[in-house]
Amino acid sequence: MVVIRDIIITGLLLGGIFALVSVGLSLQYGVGRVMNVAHGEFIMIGSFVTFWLFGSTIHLDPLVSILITAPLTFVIGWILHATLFRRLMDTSPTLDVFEGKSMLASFGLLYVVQNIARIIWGSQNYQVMYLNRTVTGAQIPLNRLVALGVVIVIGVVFYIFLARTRMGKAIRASSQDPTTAGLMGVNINSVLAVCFGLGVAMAGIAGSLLSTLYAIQTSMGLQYTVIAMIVVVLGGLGSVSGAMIGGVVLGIVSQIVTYFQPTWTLIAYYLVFILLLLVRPKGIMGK
Amino acid sequence: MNIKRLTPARWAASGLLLVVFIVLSLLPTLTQGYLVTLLTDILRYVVLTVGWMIFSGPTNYMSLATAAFYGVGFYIAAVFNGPLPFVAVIIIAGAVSFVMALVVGALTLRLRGVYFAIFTFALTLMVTSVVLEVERVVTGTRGRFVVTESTQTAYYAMLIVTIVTLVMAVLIRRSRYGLALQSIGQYEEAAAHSGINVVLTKVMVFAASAFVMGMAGAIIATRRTYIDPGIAFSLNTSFWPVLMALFGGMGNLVGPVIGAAVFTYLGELLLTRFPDLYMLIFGVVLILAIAFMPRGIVGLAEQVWGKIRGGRGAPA
Amino acid sequence: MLEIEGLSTGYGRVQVLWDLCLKVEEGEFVALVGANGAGKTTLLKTISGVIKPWSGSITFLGKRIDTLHANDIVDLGLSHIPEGRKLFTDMSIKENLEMGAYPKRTWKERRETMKWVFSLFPRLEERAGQLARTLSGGEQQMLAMGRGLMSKPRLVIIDEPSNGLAPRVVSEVFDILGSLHKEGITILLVEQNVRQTLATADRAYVLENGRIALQGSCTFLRESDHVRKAYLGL
Amino acid sequence: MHLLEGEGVTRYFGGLAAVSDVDFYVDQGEILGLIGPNGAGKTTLFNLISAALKPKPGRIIFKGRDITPLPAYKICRLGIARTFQTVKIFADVPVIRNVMVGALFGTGHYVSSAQARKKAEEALEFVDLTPLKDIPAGDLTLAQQKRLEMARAIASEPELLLLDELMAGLTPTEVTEAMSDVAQLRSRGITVIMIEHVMQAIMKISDRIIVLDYGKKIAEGTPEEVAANPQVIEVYLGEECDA
Amino acid sequence: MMQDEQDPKTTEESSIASRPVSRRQFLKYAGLAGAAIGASGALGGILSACGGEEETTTTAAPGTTVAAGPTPPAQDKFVIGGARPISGMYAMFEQAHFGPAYKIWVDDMNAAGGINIAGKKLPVELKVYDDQSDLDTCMRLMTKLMEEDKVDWLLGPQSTAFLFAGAGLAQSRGYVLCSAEGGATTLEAEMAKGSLPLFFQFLNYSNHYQLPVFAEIMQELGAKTVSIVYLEDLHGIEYSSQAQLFFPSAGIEILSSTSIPFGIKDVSSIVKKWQGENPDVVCGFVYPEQYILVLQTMIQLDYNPKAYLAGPGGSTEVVYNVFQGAADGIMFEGAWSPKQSPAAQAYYEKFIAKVGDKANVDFWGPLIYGAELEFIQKCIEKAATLDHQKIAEVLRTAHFPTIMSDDMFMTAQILDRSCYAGQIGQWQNGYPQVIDPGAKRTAEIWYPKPTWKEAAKSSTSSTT
Repeated sequence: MVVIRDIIITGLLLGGIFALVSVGLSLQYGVGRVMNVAHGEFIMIGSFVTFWLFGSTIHLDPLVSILITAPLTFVIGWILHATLFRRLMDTSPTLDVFEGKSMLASFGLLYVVQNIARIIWGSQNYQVMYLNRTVTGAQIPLNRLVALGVVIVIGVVFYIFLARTRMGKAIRASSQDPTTAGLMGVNINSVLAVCFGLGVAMAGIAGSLLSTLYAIQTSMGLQYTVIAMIVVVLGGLGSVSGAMIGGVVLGIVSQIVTYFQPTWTLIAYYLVFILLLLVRPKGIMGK
Repeated sequence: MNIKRLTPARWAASGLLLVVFIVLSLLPTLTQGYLVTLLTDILRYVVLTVGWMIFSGPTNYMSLATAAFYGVGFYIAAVFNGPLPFVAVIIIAGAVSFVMALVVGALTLRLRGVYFAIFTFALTLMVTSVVLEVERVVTGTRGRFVVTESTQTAYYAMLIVTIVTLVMAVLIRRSRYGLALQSIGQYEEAAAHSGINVVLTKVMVFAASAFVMGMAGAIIATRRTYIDPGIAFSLNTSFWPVLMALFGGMGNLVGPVIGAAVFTYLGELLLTRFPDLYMLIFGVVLILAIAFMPRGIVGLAEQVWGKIRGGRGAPA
Repeated sequence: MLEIEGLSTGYGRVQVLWDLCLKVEEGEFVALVGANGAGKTTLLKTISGVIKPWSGSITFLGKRIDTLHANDIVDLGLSHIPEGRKLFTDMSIKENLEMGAYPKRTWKERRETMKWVFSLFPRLEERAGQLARTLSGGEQQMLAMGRGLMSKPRLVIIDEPSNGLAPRVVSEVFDILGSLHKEGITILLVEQNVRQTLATADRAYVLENGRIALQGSCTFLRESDHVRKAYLGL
Repeated sequence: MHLLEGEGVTRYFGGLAAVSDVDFYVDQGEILGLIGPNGAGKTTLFNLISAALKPKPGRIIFKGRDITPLPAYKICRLGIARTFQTVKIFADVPVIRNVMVGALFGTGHYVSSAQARKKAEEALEFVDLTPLKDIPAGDLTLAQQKRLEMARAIASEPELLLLDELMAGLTPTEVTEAMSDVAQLRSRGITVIMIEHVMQAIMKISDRIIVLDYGKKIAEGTPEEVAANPQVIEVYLGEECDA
Repeated sequence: MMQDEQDPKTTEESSIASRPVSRRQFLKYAGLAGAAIGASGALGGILSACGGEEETTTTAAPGTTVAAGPTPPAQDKFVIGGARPISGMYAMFEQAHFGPAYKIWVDDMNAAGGINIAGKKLPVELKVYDDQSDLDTCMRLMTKLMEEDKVDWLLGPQSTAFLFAGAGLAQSRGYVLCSAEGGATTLEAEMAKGSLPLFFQFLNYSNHYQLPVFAEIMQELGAKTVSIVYLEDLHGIEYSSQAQLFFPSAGIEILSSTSIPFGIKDVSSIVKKWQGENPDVVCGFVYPEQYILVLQTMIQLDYNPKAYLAGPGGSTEVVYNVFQGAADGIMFEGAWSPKQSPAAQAYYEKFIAKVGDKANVDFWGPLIYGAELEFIQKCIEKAATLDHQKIAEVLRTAHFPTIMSDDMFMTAQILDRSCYAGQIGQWQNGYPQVIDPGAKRTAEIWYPKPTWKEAAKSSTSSTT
C-alpha cells in the first residue's frame, strides 16, 4: 500500500514537472503548427538565467526570477515567430510543408541557441539548491511540490486568459479556424507570434523551476524536448489540459516502471507513446 | 522506349556520370589516405539522403527513422562481420532493415504529417533504449568490438551501395511505382481511387529505402572498431539526410547528392577551422537555407542560370 | 460603396476570376448568382482579403482595400459571413458573438451590440452559454449571421446562407436579410437559391466561369430565359 | 441483374445521417442522375460506392458481387472509376502522366508503359486536352482539371463511371460539349452515375434520376417524373415565393 | 618500421580484429560495381584499384621523414592534434578536466623554447577539432589528423567508448596513443593480448586500482555492506561489474545493484530501497547529472549512509558547490590533492589560472594528465626522434620523475599503481583529500560522514 501511495504521489509530482515542460510546446503546435524541436533549448535558457541571477550578487530567488525569465523568453519567442516562422509561413504552399519546414528550422535553432549558451556558460553541470527539503511529516520534496503548484497556477491563469480576455478568445478562435478568425478582425500573424512567445515563455518558466530540481547543463535541452513531445502527443497536440493529463500519465507510468526496473523507464515512455499513437493518434484528449 | 528520350544533353550527362564513377573507382590508387575516408563518409550521406528521398521525396512523409534502419545495419555488422563474409553481412544488414521497415511501415503509414515524423523519431529512440537494455542484460556490457575492414574495402563497398542506391532511385522514379508514389504524395485519396494499392506501394518503397540505409550502416560500422547503441542510433543520422535533401533541393536526384556532398564537406571544413563556433555557424546556415532557399542549392542554381540566360527566372 | 475593377485572381497557378467589375451602392441589396465553381466564393474571399488579387482594384468607402489584410478590412466596416458558417465550434454562442466584435472599435460596445443581435435572433439568446457545435443547422446559420453583424458593418457580404437548410429555415434567413436591409445595411449576397434570392434582392450579377455574364435588376433577371435555363432546368 | 446495386446504404457522421437507408441500382448502359440540394448526401453516396467510406449498415453489390468490404483501389480495378467534386488531380505531375496513373493501375490487369501512354493519349483526345498534355496539371483551369479527372477515370477502363459535378462552372457551350461527352461514354458501353447541379443538362441526358434530400431518397424516376414531383420542386428548387 | 609493411596481407587494420581482404572478394565487388555502372572501363578501374590494394596501403606515418639516429628532424614545429568534445554531452570534461591540461603543457613547452628533438627545439602547436561528443565524427577527425594533417602526436579521445575505437584506429596508422580519459577492462585484455603495442593507459580506473583500493578502505573502516546504483553506460556497467568482483572478496556484501538510464527524472524509489536495506556504503557509479539527482533525493528524504562514493564529476568543485557544502564527507573516484606536494600545489594554481575559476578544477584527472604529458615529453626527448615505434619503446620502459610521482613508469603499458597521487578522495570542509590507505593519505577519513545538515553548517565551502 505504501508503495502504491508513494508511486501515486511521486508520479503526480513528476507528472507536474512533465506537464510544465510540455505546455509551451502544446501551445506552439496547437495554434502555430510549429513542432518546435528547440523547445528544450528555451527551457535551458530559463534555467541558466535563473541560475545566473541566483548566483549573482542579488541572489535572486528562483521563483521571483520567473518574473525575469518569462518576459525575456517571451520576447525571444515573439521575435523568432515574427521573423523566421512568419517567413516560412508565407513561403510554404501548404500547411504540411510549413510543418515540415518549421520543424527543420527549429532544429537549426536548437544548434544556434545551444551553442550560444555553451559559449556563455560553458559545459559544466550546475543546479540551484532551493527548497531542497520535504514537507514536514510527509516525504514530499518541497521543490517538486512548488513545481507542481506553479504548473497548476500556469494552467489556471492560462485557462482564465483564454476564457476571459480578448486576446485569449482570439487565440482560441485562431486555433480552431485561422481564416475565419481573420474575417473577425483578428490579426493572425500577431496572434501566432504571441502564442509562440507564450509557448517559449512557458519553457522559460519551466526552466526556472527545473534549475532547482535537476542538474542543468547547456546540452540539456533535447531530453526535455523529447519528453515534451511525448507528453503533448499523449495529451493531444494543441490541448493545454491535454498536456497536463499527458504529463501526469507519463509521470505515473514512469514511477511504476522505475519502481520495478529503472532502466526500462525510457523504454516505457516510448512504448506508451508508440502504442497510443497507433491506437489513438489524436491523443487522450484529442477529438 | 527510353532511347528516343536520350537527347544529346542526356548523353553528355550520362557520359559525365560515367567519368565521375570511373574517377571515383580509381581514386584509391591515385591517392592514399584521408580523402578516401572523407569520400566514404560523403558517399554514406549520399546513400542515406537519396535513400530517404526515394520514399519521403515524392510522398511528403517526413521519415525520421533513418537512424533506426542505419543503426540496425550497424549492429548487424558488429554481430556478424567476421563469422560471415563482409558481402553477406552487408546484404543481411540491408535485409533486416528492410523487414523492420515493412513492419514499421505497415503499422504507421496511416499516420500523416507531423504525427508520422514524431512517430519515426520516437521509434529511433525506442530502438536505441531497447538495444541498450538488451546489451546490458545479455552481454553485460554496453557496446561491441567490430571486426574491421580496410579503408579501401569500405570505400568500394560504399561506392557500390551508392551506385545501387542511385540506380534504384532512378529506376523507381522512372517506373510506374515512381508515378504511383508521386500520386500518393499529391493526393493520396485520388491515387487510391485510381487503382493504386496505396498501402502496399508506400510500405514496399519505405522498406526499399531502409534496405540501402541498413547496408550503409553495416559498412560504416566496420570502420569504427567499437560501437554502442548511442553511436549506432545517433539522432543526427535521422535529421541530417532530411536537411541535406532540403539543402540540395528536392526537385530531382541531383539535389540530394549535391546536398549531401556539400553539407558533409562544409561541415568538415567548419569543424576543423572553427571548432568552437562550428555548430553555431551550422545552425545559422541551416536556418537561412530553409528560409531563403526553399528549393535548395539546385533550385538556386537554376534560378541564377535562368536569369543569366534571358532574364526569365525559373517559376517561383 | 464597394467598387471592383478589373479584378483577376485565383489559387496557385489556376486563375478563377477574370477581369471582373462589380459595384455595390450604399443601401443596396445586391445578389451574386452563378453555378457551383463559377467563382462566387472566390470573389467574396478576395473582397474580404482572404485571397490576394492578382490584378485590379477593390475600393471600399473610397479606400483601396485590395492590399489590406482581412483583419484590417473588417475594421473598416465590411463583414464577410463565410460559406458553411465556419463557427468556432468549441466556443459558446456568446463567445462566438464576441469574436464577431473583435475589432477594437466594436469590442467596447460588444454588450450593447449583442443585445441588438439577440433581438434579431431571439433563439440565440436562449442558448447563449451552449457550445456552437450543439446548435442545429438553422441556428448555426443564425449564429454565423449574428456574429457577422457584431462588428457593426456598413456592408455585409454573405455566402450561401441557405446551404443545407430546411426550406422553412431558408425563408426565415431571407426574412432576416430583408429586415437587415431595411435597417440600412448594405448587403452583397451569394446564393444558389436563385428564385428566392431574386425575389429578395434589388439587383443581381450572374457569374459564369469567373466572369460577369449578366447583370441587372432582379425583376429583369427573373424573367430572363438564361437564368431560368441555367438554374431551374426549365 | 443490375450492374450496381445498393441495399439500405447508410452512413452517419457524428450522429447525423449523411446517407440514410438508401436503396438504389443502375443498369448496364444507363445514365443515372443524382440530384439534391447541397449537403443532401450525394457525394457521400459516391464515397460509399467507391469505398472512400464504408456503409454502416448497408451493402453494395457490383455485378452480383458484394464489394462492400473491398478497399478503394480494388473497387477501381473492378471497374468503378470516379471523379471528385473538388478536383483531386496530381498538380505537379504532367497532364499525360496524371492520366497514365489510371491506365497503369486502374485496369486490374498488366498494362505496359507504352500501352498506358497510348491509352492516356486516347483519353486526353476524348476530353480535348491533347495540346496540354505535357504541362503540369496544376496549370490547367478548373474546368480543364475536371476534364482531366474524367480522362484519368476513363483510362482505367471502367464499366461504371461516377461523375461528381462534371459541369460545375462551365459556360453553356461547354455544358453542351460535356453532355455530348457523356452521351459518347454511353455509346462506348460505360455506365454513368452523375451528380449535377446544371439541371438543364442532367434532365436532358439522364435516363433516370434519383433525388436525395437530407440523406434520404425522396424521389426516383425519369426526368419528367422527377421534375413533376411536387416534393422535389419544394426541397430542391426552394419554395415558390411569388413576389 | 611499420608492422603493416612486414605483413601486407593484414593491410592497415592489424589491430583488434581485422581480417585480410582476399583478392577473390574484391573481384566480387568489382564485378558488382562494374555491372551496376554498366561500363567495362570502370570495371578495369576497380580491378587496377584492386591491384593497388595489395601493394601498399599504409599511410605516411609521422616517423617516415626522420632518418635513424639522433639527427634532428627537418620540420620546424611539433604539431599535437586531437579530436575533442568541445560541444555535446562530454564537453564538460574537455572544459574542466582535460583541455586545460593540454593547453598548460603547450604553454609550458613553448615558454621553454619547444620540445627538444635530437638537439633541435621545436615549438609546439596544438590542433584541436570538435568531435561534438559523437564517436563517428571523432573517428573521422582522428583519421584526418593522422592521414591528412599528419600531426606529430595524437591526443587521446575523450570517454571510454571513444578510446576503444580510437586505440585500434591509431594502432592501425602507426600512431602512439596515450590515453588518460577513460579506459576499461575490456581494453586491458586487448593490451594483454599484445594487439595494441602502441597504446598506453594513464588514467586509473575500476579494476586497475580504484575499486580494489576502495575495498581496502572499506575493510579498514569496518564497512560490511554496500548498495550500488550505476548508469547504463560503459563507465557504470564497468564499475558495477568490477565491484561484483572486488567487494565480495574483501568480505563486503552487495545488498543491491540498480542500473538507471540517462535522463531518469526521479530516483526516490531507489533511495527508499536503500533506506530499507540500510547499507554502510552507497556507491554511485553515475555522471554528475544523475549524481546531483541522487544526492538531492537523499538529502530530501534525509537518508544518510555512512559513506557515499561518487563517480566521475564527483571530484569537481562545481558539483560540490551545488550542494553548498552539504556534500562534505562524500568520497569520489580520483584523486589528488593540492596539499600533497609543492608540485601538486603549483600545478593546481596553474590550472586555476588557465580555467579562470577554481570551481572548475577537477580532482581526479588534471594532475595525472599534467604528469602524463611531462612523461611523454621526456620519453620523446629521450628517443630523440619522431618515430612512434621508437618512442613507444621508450615509453614502455622509461622511468622519469614528474609532478605526480618521483618515479613514473609504465607496467605492461599501464601507468604503475605506485605512480598515482591517489585512487579515492573525500571532500572535507570543501577541500579534496586523498584517503588511500598508507602514505598517500592526506587526511584522516571522515567515517561515518557527517549528516547533510551538519555538513552544510560546518562546511567552509569555497562558495562562501
